[in-house]
Amino acid sequence: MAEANKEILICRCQEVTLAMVEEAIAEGAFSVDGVKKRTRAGMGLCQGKSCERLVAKIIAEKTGQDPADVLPATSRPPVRPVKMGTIEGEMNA
Amino acid sequence: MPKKDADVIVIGGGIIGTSIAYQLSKRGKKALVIERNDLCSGTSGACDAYITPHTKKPGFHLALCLESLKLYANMEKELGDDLEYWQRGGFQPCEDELSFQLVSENAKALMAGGLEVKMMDIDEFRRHEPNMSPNLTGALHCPAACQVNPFKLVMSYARNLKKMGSGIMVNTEVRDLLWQDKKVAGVKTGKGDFYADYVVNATGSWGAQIAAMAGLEAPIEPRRGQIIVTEPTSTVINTTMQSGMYLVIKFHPEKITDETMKRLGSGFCIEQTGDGTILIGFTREFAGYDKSTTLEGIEYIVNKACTYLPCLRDMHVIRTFSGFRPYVVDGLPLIGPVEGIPGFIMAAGHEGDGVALSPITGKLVAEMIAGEPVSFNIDAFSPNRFIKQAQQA
Amino acid sequence: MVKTGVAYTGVPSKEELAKIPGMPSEARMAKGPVAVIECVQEIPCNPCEAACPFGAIGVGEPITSLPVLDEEKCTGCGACVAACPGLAIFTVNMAYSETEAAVAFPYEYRPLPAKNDLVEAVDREGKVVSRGRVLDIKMPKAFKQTAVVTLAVPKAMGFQVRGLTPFKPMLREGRE
Amino acid sequence: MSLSGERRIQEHPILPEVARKQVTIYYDGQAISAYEGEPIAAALMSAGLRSFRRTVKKGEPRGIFCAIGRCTDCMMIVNGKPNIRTCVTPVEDGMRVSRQLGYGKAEEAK
Amino acid sequence: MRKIETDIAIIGAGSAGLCAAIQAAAAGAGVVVFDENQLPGGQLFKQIHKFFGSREHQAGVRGFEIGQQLLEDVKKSGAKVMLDSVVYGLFAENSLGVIAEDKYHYEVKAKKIILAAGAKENYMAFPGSTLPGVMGAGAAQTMINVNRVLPGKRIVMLGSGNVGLIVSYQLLQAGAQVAAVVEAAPTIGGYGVHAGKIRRAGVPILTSHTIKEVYGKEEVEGVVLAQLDEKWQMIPGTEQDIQADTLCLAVGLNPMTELAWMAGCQFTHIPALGGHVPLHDHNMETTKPGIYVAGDITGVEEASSAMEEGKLAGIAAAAALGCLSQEEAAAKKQEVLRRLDMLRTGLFGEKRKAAKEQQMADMAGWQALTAEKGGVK
Repeated sequence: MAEANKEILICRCQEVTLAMVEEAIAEGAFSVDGVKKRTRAGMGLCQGKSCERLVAKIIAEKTGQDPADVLPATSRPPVRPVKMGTIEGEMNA
Repeated sequence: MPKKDADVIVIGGGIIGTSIAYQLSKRGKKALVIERNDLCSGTSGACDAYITPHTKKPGFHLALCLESLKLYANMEKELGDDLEYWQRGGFQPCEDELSFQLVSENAKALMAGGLEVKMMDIDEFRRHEPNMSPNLTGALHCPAACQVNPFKLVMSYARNLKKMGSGIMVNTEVRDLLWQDKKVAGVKTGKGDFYADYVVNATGSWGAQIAAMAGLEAPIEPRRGQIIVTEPTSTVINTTMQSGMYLVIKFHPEKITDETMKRLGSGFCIEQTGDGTILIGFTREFAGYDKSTTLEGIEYIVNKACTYLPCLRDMHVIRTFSGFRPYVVDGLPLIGPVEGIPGFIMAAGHEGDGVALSPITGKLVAEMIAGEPVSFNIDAFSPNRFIKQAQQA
Repeated sequence: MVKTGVAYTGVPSKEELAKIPGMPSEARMAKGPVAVIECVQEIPCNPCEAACPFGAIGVGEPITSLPVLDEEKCTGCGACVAACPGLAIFTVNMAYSETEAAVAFPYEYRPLPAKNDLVEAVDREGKVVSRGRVLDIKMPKAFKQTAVVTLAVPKAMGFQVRGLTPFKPMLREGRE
Repeated sequence: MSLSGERRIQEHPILPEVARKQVTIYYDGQAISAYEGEPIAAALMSAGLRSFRRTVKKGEPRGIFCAIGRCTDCMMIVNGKPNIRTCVTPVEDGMRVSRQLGYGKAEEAK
Repeated sequence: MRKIETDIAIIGAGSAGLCAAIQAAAAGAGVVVFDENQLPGGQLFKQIHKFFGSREHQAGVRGFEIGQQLLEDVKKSGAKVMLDSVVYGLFAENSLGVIAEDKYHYEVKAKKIILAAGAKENYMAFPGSTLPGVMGAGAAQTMINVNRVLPGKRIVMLGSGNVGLIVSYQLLQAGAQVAAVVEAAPTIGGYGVHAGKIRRAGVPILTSHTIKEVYGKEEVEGVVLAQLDEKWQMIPGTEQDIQADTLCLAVGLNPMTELAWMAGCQFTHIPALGGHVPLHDHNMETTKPGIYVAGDITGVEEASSAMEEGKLAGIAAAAALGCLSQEEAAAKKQEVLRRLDMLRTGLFGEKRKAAKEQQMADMAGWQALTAEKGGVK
């Protein structure tokens, strides 16, 4: 969209706006991980499950990369928030 | 000689490489940072944020860290950015009598080395950090310890060095070094050849590969550190902490009975970031360049964390990650020129001290290259110490 | 330019309806109840074929073929109306009475109307086009919660009416 | 004061009735009638409550977004514990639920 | 930490996962299915409309009834289903980290793993997109069909694919008003028959329109729409304000591939399937030997094809363990593939078929490449 509102929230968890994502790309970010490091988009409780694809799309548009080359952020456990007491609880059981 | 692209090429866009390039730029040198991936995407992008002088070896290692601390104190002002730099002090909590005793002995050596530290019993410690478990034995307190956000620092170095006319190329892999008259004169990359008077190897955990291109056998190995991240929360701890067990692991490994601890080389360390998430670590393992996290590692770290900070039991792990620490066998980085390889300068192998030593490493390497008097004697860090050993062997 | 047709509006256009093999001839409609299969897109689906006890609907292979109505075999029984997952089959009886046509359609809202209720009859776009009188509501177990409602509507509306306004209070005969 | 389940679907054309045990939960002290085992978020929504928390930075309201535990927008303080995803946490009788401001309070995390 | 050892671990007890479990267990393999939800069945229990397809695909049966049948079948098959069990990580050597009932921590060692985690909804950002009352269409569907609670009284639906159309219809059935279905494309995305149902109920479908803004103080109070021109740009002056308390987003789904990435599977990018999808062969096996995929994780389709893919993966994994002879497995797979082919025909199916063929071709390309390099490590 031509005159996209720059204040719309791309990352709902970390409250990262379109303007912040675009600024990160302007500063040299060319990957989802790169935008993540610069803006914290995708670092919240949901770990990018809502915003990752939007971020990838913006990167592809702004940098001219093929969307196929804009990979999701590195996937690491846990895929859901996991209570520490539960992981710990039975270690010695 | 082909056209010079910069005065100095710095390979590696991490916390060491960008610091060097920034310090060079300040001295009127044109630097070109060449990074294989993105800025802050290797060790600097997968680490913690502590700057803890009390974990350094008393002696010149500690002295170097204290020099770096001085530079940090003014860094936000100098760079003009918020770096989440806080001097909140640090603790070294102890879980048993043995570590308390070792930490107490070390405290004396640290004080002798010019660092103000204090041993606290568990009650006094818990007055500072009320969420810590009452079952601990006490802690060392170091008021000078601080923390900084490594991403923010690297990005800020990058902005500043670009402002001063230096350059950065990301997504550019160095495939070989270029030579002129038996002197290193540039780099061959996937995006073409680039020439400069000096080439600095600031590639951290990958430092041995670049050194090999220069014919130097650098004993730098990637050592994996796994870290877990919790959900953002309000303040749980006020300082950064590394357990005294690290000292036991380092100096009395024979006294460790826990096989998992031995295998993972893991103590306990923790910090809360500006965003409210808590980073807890970490393991120290040799796993090649395998960056995955392991079930054993995660479980071990969580277990330790809950033992030290019982309130964490109700909190959630939202992510785990691991990074490589550039391990060097004698625990000291390789900084400086290399005998017989003119034009080539090493600045790698900081293991877990990269964040702490970033400003001073940048300053010293820049001084060397700019021909200024080097403000701190770093002979002990010279890469040549390994060349001599190799020759003797 | 107004674009018509199911892809643009969700409502099949006259032209689309004229082309499909599920549409009975006007002559057949005039004779009595018959199925009107308003299935205009090739989607993988054939329960209508299996539902017809008279073998009047053919889909065959591939199952994305449009259902073909054999209007002579069709008795207008309405078994296919409840069976169509797309709710796209109706029965129309243009010979219901001198002045009225009877239209049956699937209905999956509650409450259900009752026999003889007067309701708002709607066309394919949900527009109220006439008053309708409820002739019948069928919902045997085999219909799996899909009711088939039959309305008497003015004859001219037999080809327009395809439903009734859900949730509108129904008028009971005599209390109008 | 108690809140009513005005948004409960009473008569459904397709879905069969299910027998569920009625329990009571408390939203900021107000009693809400709920069904045992249903997600907390559903019980709140049945009473017309949809604004579950306020964000850390901008203080904006948030509520149900994905309803399957992915997005974490619906976090609330449940029985004193913050950051509980209410869309996937089942109701238990007597549960205390409150709106989460920012991170929720650490004291309550103990 | 508790330990479980099994022949086959299946992640996801939805349509694909349950079908995989039934096939593999019937062949004699030891099977454990994990699902993070309190109830099994995945999306099937949210789908209250009658399914398309043929009798072999259980056409005419409502989704939740198919789900009930699957649950009975899985019980009979001997496969174990562990609910409220989050597989939070896939580690080296086919080891899984599982948290069950928020209480127990398991390490699961499986000879074969079938990933059937499904898909998640896409998000879209616009002013007001985070207000309470803006939610995924799937979220609304969960609320009405599983929890029996109306998420709002007057709803605008964004997106006219099958999800948007079906959920609109189900919202009507649950007693809500649907003010409009809004579609950015010039044509309706989903089946005409689904569109027809809601049109007859008086719901307008506005193609070439989008959401300009959602407004409200604490919750959604209204939605501003605008018309789009041929270049997908909003046309000034075409704004219309619609009073509504809820906006549902039905703007597509994307495969839940986290565990496949974690496993180190190779991916390809196929927009028609929802983006990056793991490569797999005709046995549904990925580039990581012993790790299979089935259902929406391999590319977003619908429940009927997910069930067939699940069966395929279950048969193949059981055969790889020696529970089925090659001939038996081949015959069973051929049957499944025939039914899958039937679903991937026609106006809508052809596109999915082409996308799936692309995925297979990319897999073949990868296999050729690794063979050249001396095979898989």
